[in-house]
Amino acid sequence: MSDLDTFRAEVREWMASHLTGKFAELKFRGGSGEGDALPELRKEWERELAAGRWTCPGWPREHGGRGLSVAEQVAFQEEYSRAGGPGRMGHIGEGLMGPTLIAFGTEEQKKRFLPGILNGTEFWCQGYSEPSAGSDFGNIKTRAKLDPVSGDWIVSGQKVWTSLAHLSDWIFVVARCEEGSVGRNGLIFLLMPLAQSGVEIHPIKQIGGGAEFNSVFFDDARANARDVVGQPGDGWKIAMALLGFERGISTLGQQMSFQQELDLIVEISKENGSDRSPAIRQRVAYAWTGLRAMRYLAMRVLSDDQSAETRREALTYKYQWSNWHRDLGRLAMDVLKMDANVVSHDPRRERLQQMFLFARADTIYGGTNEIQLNIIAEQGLGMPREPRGKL
Amino acid sequence: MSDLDTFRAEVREWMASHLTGKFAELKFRGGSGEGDALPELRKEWERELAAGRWTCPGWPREHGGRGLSVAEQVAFQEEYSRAGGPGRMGHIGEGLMGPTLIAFGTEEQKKRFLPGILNGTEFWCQGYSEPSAGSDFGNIKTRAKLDPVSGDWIVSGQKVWTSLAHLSDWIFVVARCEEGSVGRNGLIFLLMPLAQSGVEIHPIKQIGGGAEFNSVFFDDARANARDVVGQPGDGWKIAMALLGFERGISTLGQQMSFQQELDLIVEISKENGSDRSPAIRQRVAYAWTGLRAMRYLAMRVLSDDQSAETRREALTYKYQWSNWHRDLGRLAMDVLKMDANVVSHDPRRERLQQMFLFARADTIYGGTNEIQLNIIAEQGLGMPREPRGKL
Amino acid sequence: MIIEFTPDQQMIREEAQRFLREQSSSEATRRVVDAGASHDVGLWNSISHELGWCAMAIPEEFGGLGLGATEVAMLMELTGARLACVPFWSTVCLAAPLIEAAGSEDAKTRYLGAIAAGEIAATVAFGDLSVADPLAVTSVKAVKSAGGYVLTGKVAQVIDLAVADLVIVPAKLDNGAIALFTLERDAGQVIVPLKVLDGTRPIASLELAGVAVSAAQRVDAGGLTAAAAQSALAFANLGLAAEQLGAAQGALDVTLAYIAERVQFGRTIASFQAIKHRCAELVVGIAEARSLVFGAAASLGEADADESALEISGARVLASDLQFRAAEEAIQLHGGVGFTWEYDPHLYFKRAQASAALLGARDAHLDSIAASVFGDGGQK
Amino acid sequence: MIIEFTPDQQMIREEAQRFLREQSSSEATRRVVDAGASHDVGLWNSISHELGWCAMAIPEEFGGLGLGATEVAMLMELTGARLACVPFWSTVCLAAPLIEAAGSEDAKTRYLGAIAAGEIAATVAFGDLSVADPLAVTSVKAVKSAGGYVLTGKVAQVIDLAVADLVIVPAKLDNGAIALFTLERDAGQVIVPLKVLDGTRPIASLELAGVAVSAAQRVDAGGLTAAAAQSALAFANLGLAAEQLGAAQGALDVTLAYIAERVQFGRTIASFQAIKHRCAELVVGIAEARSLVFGAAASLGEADADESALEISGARVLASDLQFRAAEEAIQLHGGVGFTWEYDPHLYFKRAQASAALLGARDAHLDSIAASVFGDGGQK
Repeated sequence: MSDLDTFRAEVREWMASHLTGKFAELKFRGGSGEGDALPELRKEWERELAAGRWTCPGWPREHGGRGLSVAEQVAFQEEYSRAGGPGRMGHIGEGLMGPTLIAFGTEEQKKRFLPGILNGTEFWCQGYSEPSAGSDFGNIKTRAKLDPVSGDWIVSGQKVWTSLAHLSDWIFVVARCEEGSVGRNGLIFLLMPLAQSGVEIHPIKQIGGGAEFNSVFFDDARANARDVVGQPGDGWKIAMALLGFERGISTLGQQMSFQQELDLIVEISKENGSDRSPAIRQRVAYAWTGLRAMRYLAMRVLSDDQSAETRREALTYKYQWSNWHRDLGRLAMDVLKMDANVVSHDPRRERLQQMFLFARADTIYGGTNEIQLNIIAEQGLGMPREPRGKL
Repeated sequence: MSDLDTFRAEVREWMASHLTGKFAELKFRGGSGEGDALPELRKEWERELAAGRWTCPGWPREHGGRGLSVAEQVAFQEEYSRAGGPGRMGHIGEGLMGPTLIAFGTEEQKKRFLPGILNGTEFWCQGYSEPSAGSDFGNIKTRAKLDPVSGDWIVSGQKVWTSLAHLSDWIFVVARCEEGSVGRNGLIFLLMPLAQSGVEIHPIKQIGGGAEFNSVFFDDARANARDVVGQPGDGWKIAMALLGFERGISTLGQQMSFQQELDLIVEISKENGSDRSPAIRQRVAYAWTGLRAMRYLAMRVLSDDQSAETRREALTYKYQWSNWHRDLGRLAMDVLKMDANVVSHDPRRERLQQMFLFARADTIYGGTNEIQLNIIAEQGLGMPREPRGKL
Repeated sequence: MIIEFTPDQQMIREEAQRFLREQSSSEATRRVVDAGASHDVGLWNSISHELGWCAMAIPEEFGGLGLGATEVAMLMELTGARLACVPFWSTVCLAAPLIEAAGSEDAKTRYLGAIAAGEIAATVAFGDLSVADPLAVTSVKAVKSAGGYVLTGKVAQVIDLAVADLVIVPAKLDNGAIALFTLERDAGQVIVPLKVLDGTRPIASLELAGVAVSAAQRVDAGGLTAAAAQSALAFANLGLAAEQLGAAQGALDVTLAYIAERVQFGRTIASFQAIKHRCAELVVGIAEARSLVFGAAASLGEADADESALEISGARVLASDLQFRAAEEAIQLHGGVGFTWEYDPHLYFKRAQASAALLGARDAHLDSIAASVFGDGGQK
Repeated sequence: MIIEFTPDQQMIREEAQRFLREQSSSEATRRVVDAGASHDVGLWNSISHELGWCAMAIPEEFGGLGLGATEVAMLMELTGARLACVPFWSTVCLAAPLIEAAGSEDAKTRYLGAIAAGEIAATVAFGDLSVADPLAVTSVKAVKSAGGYVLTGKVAQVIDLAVADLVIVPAKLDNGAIALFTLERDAGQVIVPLKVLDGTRPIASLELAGVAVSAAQRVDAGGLTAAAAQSALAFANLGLAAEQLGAAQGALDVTLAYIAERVQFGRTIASFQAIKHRCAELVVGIAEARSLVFGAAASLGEADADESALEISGARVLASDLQFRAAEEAIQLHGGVGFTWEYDPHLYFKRAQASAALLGARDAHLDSIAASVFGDGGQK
């Protein structure tokens, strides 16, 4: 047995012995469309993971991680998903905030914030999008004014599509700190506690009835002077670096969950006779093919292959998985036929219905299909850029 | 039996008794991809039609036509196609040039040109497109200079995609007659004989091996002073009116020919077992559905229905039929399987192969798919116009 | 045949459009959806009582206006565009045509009269809503008794059941034939409203645990014939296709309005060519579907019944594809707000999925067409 | 498993790319097509003799380089991109793997050695090129005779037959088993080159009117096993998928070059967003297909053979769809010149249609995958 197989066995064993008892209820929960499900129990699960040192396993050892290799991280994600590990409440802290602080934070910031992430006791959310900006990320209107007395920053404005803000403790915010600056200039990257007057959180009810996303309103809210990451004006640089930290290792765990959804579809189709439809069979086979292709694309991207093809094709990954998932949702409903429309307590059907609905968000958040295609054409193929308008 | 049924019977009878003997060879020929097939015999067939007064049946009686109603013209087209009537060499003269002259020509022009069209003795082609203009019709570079002595116009430039120029006698040309004018202004509409020094015709070999299209080069070629339609400067207006004359009556004949192609596909699939493929069956059914929808759309457009919906949806007709036909070509090849690739003397297979290849031109000439979608979005939905560049 | 609306039809259409624009707003639909209500009571009253839409296609001898499929398709298209929460389709396109095709003279006089007068909403308890021939699939059994029959069985999903004053129940007799029975409210049936994703069209289950009905409640004229079933289903599918077409147009209209205003990168979203082309492609799909729906409506009753059934199957295929595509584009082109509860796209989207599966999904309809085009009665 | 090319593989790839860019031009392809020739003689000489590409995947014991599927897929991709007119696929992906999988030791030594040395071009006379399991379909019969066998039958289409120095003929024995026979040039077979739409890949028919062959010409080691057939077909399909992927990339490259220069409405065509998005969607398709082709290549021989066969079927589906789409977009985006003989799109387009039907069209490969995913061995 290779080292990796041993490691996999260890993860499997840990999951089998811990995702049980009161945590058994969490199996396969908290995924697409129900990121806000069972929040208290899932936070407890984060602490359970922490106790086993399974939070942040890819972080360097000196910062409290296990320093796992890429292959080990992939194996962990896969085994976690295979065992039905629930959607991770700590994902933003572990995958985005932590690595950003490790790269750009002060020693004091690391000391203050990393433990809460590692221990599963402090949860983070992301304050990037704004109502008028949409895909136009440079168009940020939230303002941060320096309080000359305290050195603190006073923040006013609105962030939107803030995932799980209502269940989080801290938010990182990109705001405009230089009066009159435009686009990518004059931005600041701030860490702010959510529990303060001046911050209001309004959940946004979404297509499937859940409310994973929020609008967050800042009205003279305060960020402590020591909670600036980098220098004022560095906001764009830090924000972009943060997005780059998610190197796609979690995508293989995501694919495992896609595989489970596809398996469910096959299972149900065999029960209700949809497997006799040649068109359904071909669509299932096509979905299988697409998933396998994504698996190998992810493996190419995770390698160190710096060929022009791999760099270009890496740009297509978001578009691929989100559209694949969207189509899978429709396939699931077509397999369910009229049952697709009826809410029942069959957890398999519920999972597929939520997936069907929420997959509609997949092709929008984190860069819409249209933005993805622009990026592929412009950065991947060097085609002319879309001109900015003057409205 | 209604009058229309009587009329249909008359056409059927005439076709059955005339598309025979030496003309039998023409059945179902001269269609997609072989507009240049058997030209001499097809010209003779035009004279045969003329002798039966079946050229230009929709023209007013005072100009030599039969003054048929729309419903009768439709019936004629359908019966003509059903009988296997060959592609019409006289189409441009009958459908475009004649009606334009009737509307805008001088009495002298009508007297000189209409008889040749009616009798099937003079054939016309269309000089609109230019190599650098493509879809950008306003960007015409062919120049017409007034010869102050004779009053004639001296024409230089190049037209391209001129269908059947090498088999025609006359060409109508849109040229720039005002030095320095741009876009739609300063154009002239000229009638020019092709048999003159100063005109060179180069056939363009196309995807299926035929050469229906030509490049026509003008090098100080001459248009007689009396052969201007409208006034110098009216070129755009006349050219657009001409395009509008093709009211779509011929589309129902075209649909009959589409139906024959679909029938052939069904016939062959039953012979070679493709009819056992569920996917092929569904594609055939889908093609049947699309054709039926086009049939009713054409009937809506041919009616006097001036509702906003019908006017908007009329804009989609070209896009619909050309893409439907393109897809039919692929279906035909998929039904033929490996035989699709091999040239044989089976006329059914040959017809489908030529159709498959030439249908690729359908979505390009007469306004590309991309131009059609722009028109639908801009004129049909009132969406913003594409900005012109400055290259 | 030239397809155009007569001046009378145009007038009906314009007035219906004006009425619905005022009375069947997005807010009205949301009130019904958010409350989990069975229908919009005020809107249904206006439609059935005041405007007399239910009388449109019912023969004059039974108190109707004696107009045809074209008028009904027009109204279905317009109610579809507004996602109007009314039992119009079930009453006018399911129940009435079934009674007209298969009912006894008594039944026609009684029920078609009541429908034409706007007095009742009605529906049909098909054995399986998801198949193309739902009248052939029934698990309800009717056993002859002294005074009539006893009905036993369960029907998983019946459209508009909770609001219907009358439900027609196809049931299997001892000899295997299908008979039609009517149940008015509280006649012993058990109705359980179901929680559905598409809240704009309510569904309930029907349970008949040995419900005794009188002989008069059997309304078919000597058993349901194949021709009668085909005729009723043609109307049901035509109405549904028209409604789906309308919902597609409605989703596109909502989207066009949004993207004409929403600015990104200093331009309206509507100014991006890729977006323009996608909207134009929806117009192409609408043109196809509308032509086939109204072409089939104009031919219905004139052309051969089998030919009409194929055209209507084709219309369902085009309309189902189109409705889903228009709804998914509505979500996508709305961007971030597209998947929120607050904006309308999700209503169109859920309706699209639910409608596509009704009375045969696209593949089933394509199979019927293929069986006819290949002349082999179905795949070998 | 991490998928990336080793430095050696990258070097092979770059050198092959450079070589083909110089030697396998559009003009070179057109010369073969316009002349109706069987192949590009000079190019094939370079590839087989000088560059030793045919030796790539042949085991070292038979004179090859002992490299694997990845190297062959790389070369297939690149020859596909240039529409190189050489019998490379037939020799390296049809004939060699079949001999390697099913041949006797003698046959391997003799024929694999000759292929590795670049001495011969070879092909296989499959009974039906359009099915997914062409080794199971054979109408050629082999009857035992005094000195060996007599072969009788007709094969409608054999790829690269006219140029091949060696053709492997699967034939049915009296007992129903399939045996493999080799025929060198002028061994009594009748070869008729066919006129094909896709002039970049020649096809001929093969007629065997009682051709006597020696026992030594039977090259299988005791009958063709299912495992051997699967192994040979996996290689054939993988190579074809790689070639199709390459042709798609080639069509896109040609198109990008054209639209970057062509001006309409005062802008390059490449500046229109709808065009950009369509090109980007081709990149998405290329990314999918390339990942699956090279992922399957990397797994081949390591993963379970059935699993590999499914991946390769999937690669054929993606590559066939992609190749057609890229070719039709090439025509469309070239506008008026797109359907002329003078520009390259039609060459890519005809190749796409011809390749899609080879060794099983998309639906057949999807059916195989479905049979496995549903675990029911095919549709009930």
